[in-house]
Amino acid sequence: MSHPGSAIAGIWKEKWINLLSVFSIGVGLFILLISMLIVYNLNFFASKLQGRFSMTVYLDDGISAPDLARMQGAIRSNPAVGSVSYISKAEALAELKKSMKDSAYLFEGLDGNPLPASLDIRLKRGDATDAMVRGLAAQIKAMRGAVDVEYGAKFLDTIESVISGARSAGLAFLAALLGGVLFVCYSTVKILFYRRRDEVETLGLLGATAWFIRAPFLIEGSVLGVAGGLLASAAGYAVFDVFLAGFAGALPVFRYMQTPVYFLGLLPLAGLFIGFSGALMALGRIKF
Amino acid sequence: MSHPGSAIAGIWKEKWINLLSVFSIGVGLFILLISMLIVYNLNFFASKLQGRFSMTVYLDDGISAPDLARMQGAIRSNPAVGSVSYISKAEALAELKKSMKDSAYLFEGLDGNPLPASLDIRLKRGDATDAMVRGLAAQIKAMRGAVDVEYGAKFLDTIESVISGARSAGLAFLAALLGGVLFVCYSTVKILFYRRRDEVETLGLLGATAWFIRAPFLIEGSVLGVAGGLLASAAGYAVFDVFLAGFAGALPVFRYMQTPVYFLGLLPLAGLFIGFSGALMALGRIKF
Amino acid sequence: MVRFENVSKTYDGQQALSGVDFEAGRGELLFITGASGAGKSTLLKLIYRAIRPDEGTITVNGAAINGMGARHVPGLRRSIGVVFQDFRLLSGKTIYENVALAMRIRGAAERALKPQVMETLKMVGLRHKADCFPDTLSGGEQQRAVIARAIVAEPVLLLADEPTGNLDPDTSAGIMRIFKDINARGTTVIIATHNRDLYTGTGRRIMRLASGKIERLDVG
Amino acid sequence: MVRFENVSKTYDGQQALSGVDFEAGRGELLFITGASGAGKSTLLKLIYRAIRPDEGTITVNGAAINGMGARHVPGLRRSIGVVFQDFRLLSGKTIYENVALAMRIRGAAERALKPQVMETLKMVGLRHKADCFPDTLSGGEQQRAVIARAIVAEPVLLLADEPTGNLDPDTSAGIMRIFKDINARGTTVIIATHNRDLYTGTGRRIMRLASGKIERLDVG
Ligand SMILES: Nc1ncnc2c1ncn2[C@@H]1O[C@H](COP(=O)(O)OP(=O)(O)OP(=O)(O)O)[C@@H](O)[C@H]1O
Ligand SMILES: Nc1ncnc2c1ncn2[C@@H]1O[C@H](COP(=O)(O)OP(=O)(O)OP(=O)(O)O)[C@@H](O)[C@H]1O
Ligand SMILES: [Mg+2]
Ligand SMILES: [Mg+2]
Repeated sequence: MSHPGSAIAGIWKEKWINLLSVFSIGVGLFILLISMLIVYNLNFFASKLQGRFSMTVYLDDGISAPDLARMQGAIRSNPAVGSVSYISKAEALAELKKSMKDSAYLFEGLDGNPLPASLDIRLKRGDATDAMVRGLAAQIKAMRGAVDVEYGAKFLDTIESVISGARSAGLAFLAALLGGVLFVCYSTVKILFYRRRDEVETLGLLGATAWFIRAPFLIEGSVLGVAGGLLASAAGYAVFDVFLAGFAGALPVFRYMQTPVYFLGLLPLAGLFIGFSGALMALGRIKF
Repeated sequence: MSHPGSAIAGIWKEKWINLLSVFSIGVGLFILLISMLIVYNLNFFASKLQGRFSMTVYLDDGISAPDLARMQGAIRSNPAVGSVSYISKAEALAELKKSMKDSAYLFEGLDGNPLPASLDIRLKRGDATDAMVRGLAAQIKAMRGAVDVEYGAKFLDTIESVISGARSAGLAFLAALLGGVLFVCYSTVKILFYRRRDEVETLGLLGATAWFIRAPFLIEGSVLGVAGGLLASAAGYAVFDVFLAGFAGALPVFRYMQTPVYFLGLLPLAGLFIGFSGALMALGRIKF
Repeated sequence: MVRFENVSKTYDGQQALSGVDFEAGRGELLFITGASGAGKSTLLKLIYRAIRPDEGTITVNGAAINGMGARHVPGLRRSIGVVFQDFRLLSGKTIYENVALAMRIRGAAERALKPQVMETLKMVGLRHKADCFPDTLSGGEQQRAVIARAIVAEPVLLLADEPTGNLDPDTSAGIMRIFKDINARGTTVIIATHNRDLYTGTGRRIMRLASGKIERLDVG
Repeated sequence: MVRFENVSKTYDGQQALSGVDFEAGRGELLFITGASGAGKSTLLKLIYRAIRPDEGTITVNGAAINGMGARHVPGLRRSIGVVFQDFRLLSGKTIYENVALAMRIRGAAERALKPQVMETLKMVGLRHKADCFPDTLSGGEQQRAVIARAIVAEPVLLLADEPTGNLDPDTSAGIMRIFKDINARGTTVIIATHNRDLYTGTGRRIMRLASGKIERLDVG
């Protein structure tokens, strides 16, 4: 085995070009980190919004207890439904008065309670498709005792669908980005080693075995990859710690931002993987 | 000037490694394209939401016409306000009945109109900060004839702030990504040309001037860059045309997706810029 | 040690060797000469299997190397020391490291290696250049470094391709003395050269190539 | 044509030339010889300003090149043809392109260039290798390609560093004849070599270097 010191010496002899590839790998991994952070947070927000979207069934004043129970059972058994709660006429009026706050006195002249009782249905955000919601609404409307079914304002639907779409798009983008960054890193190592194919050939002519030839390149690739990963980690730490902490007050969204620090620990590992396997692939099969 | 044919011949002689750098540049530009697309759409959605957020001022039944005019004037002059419209008591009741749709008959027994008249204020989404909105509310509340001021539900505020934050973060990310991709492309060209510094030195020793030496490298860099740009365009076209068209039905968000095709035309230009200036920087100052 | 039977080699369209038959016995010191482009380097490259013949059989140290599997090629090459015409020094390593490499490849222990490397560098007059990189050496110094790398591990077969092309007559004579010493200790030596001073008066066989064929066998 | 006054050159710690004084007149054919590492290549490199002296003055074609601005260096080099000891052929270009390059650099028109390049390749016996890449040529063929590149543009000064190190005696003699022809047509020629055959019996001056100093001036 060629001694590892010579791999380090080789790196040092060509330090500028090696530094450049370290930076290149570092930038790739940093972009990946930031993208992961964005997608992670998108998922986090999306899960926070879970169950926020509701459907309301207005009930006939004269609905019978069995009809009500049957209706509640039918709704609960629907897979798109998260929870169902009963709002009485009195509760509805109290709610309306509360929502009008100081203007509640306006209702004082009111003769009786004109508001209907209702069932408040929380939908499972992820699972409830448009078609399912419409189907459920039609099903309930056909039941005895239901006066009207009202569901999600168009606007909320849009926001919800945008966020859910952005989440899928984000994941797809992340997958593509991962592939892209891996490719670019591989290609950096490949181009870096390409000019040393003479060295590979010479080592072969001197009688070195394939693994003897590969060893210093694998060490070099690994060192470059880990260095790139550490660079990305350092940049990531700076963003997490300095930037996010400093700017959290200025931009409201950063207050809600989740920063999983273990991502940082993964980067040097990813760098090692990229550097090692990149070097292995860059060398390819060694011909004799 | 060295003849351009020799630059092409040089590219061909080392076609595999050159192809790799073309792919590398192409992948970088493609990532940039997709990111631009995402941020562009984020902006598009954000602008669609513009003016969606409102503030309602409930008015005293006995408000005088001058008081009302003064109040409207004060509101209009606030920079956070987009538009103001007056909703009379009758309109408010009609609105309430309409929102209850089939249940409107419930209001038939109603004696008189308990609802107040109001001013409906649309806020400028981008410009209205939390503090400004609170300040405006306090200011209006202090005026004669205002009974109550109600503004944006906390939930909507959160969504809005998330989207607006995501938009700024997206732009920041795009700027960082642009820098990163430019760096990685430059570094690819630099590493690619590094192994040819012997050639640069030899040309210098043969008496070539700096620009004579640079010319073939600049041509080569430009060809590689444009090829990378075209590759990214082709991939982008495939995504726009095939992927988005095919999947638009499956994922609701894609129905709203904007696909500005002129982005595609910009990529080869960006590639040209990257290749040319990357080559120029990669060569650096030529010493004699 | 080395036997060629009807060996031919064509590089896409360019005939470099045709129907070459010869044998270099164990312990022999053989010279190959001939005009520029006659096929001397091609013949040597065939022996260490840098290239393969189109036709014919090549036997090295008792083994037919035509059909030799890739697995056995490193072993073959480790039994041979080569002075390449184009040097092939590794530019990223010092002269010491370049020479030591030949021993590391042969599995020499780090401790055993240093005295032997320094001794060999002294023999070729490069002890003071041990820590220099190849691109800071003169042409003749580089050539001597290549010679040191070829002989340091005491191969059973030494192939030297134009080993004195960049050396002055005195230094050339010194190198030739080294080759003779090595040969005297049992190593088979084949030297491709155009330098008449190397072989005149040695009493050794000289194989003269012309356009890829053996034109003549002389004795120097 | 070339004048050195008290020129010294040290490569970080390694003295390569010290206090060298000499003059090569216009139209002269001068040989430089000396042991490996004596400083021959260093001396030639100083003339085409690949390196700069630590001390002393160098005058080439009437111009002091010590303080010469970078702007003027390409012009100086275009007036000189160099046979580099380490060849420096561009591996990505064919032999034809490598030789043509020397004329393109000098601004020759594409049409005027082809006959002259082919004529020069013929002179060095490489016409049939015009479309080959350098790495498919034998050592001597590569060396002749470098010679062709150095002489094709008819420089006023020709510097040849070990131009026959890879050539057989007959081919060497042919190359030497070419150099003499060029010299006869007015070009100053300086040849660094260890090949006694080149200068013995020429009646030209031979400058012998030893450890960076001029040891002796002989006549061949
Ligand atoms: N890789 C190659 N591809 C094509 N032709 C080649 C290749 N290598 C050598 N040749 C040709 O084969 C012939 C013999 O080459 P070789 O290198 O064996 O000559 P040589 O006797 O060593 O010459 P020299 O003394 O100049 O080194 C030459 O004409 C050369 O151009
Ligand atoms: N770039 C350099 N850095 C350090 N030392 C150098 C460098 N170039 C040459 N030298 C040293 O300077 C001395 C003279 O070198 P030079 O190349 O001039 O010798 P030379 O006479 O051409 O020898 P040869 O006949 O072997 O080519 C040598 O000892 C060499 O090691
Ligand atoms: Mg040869
Ligand atoms: Mg020299």
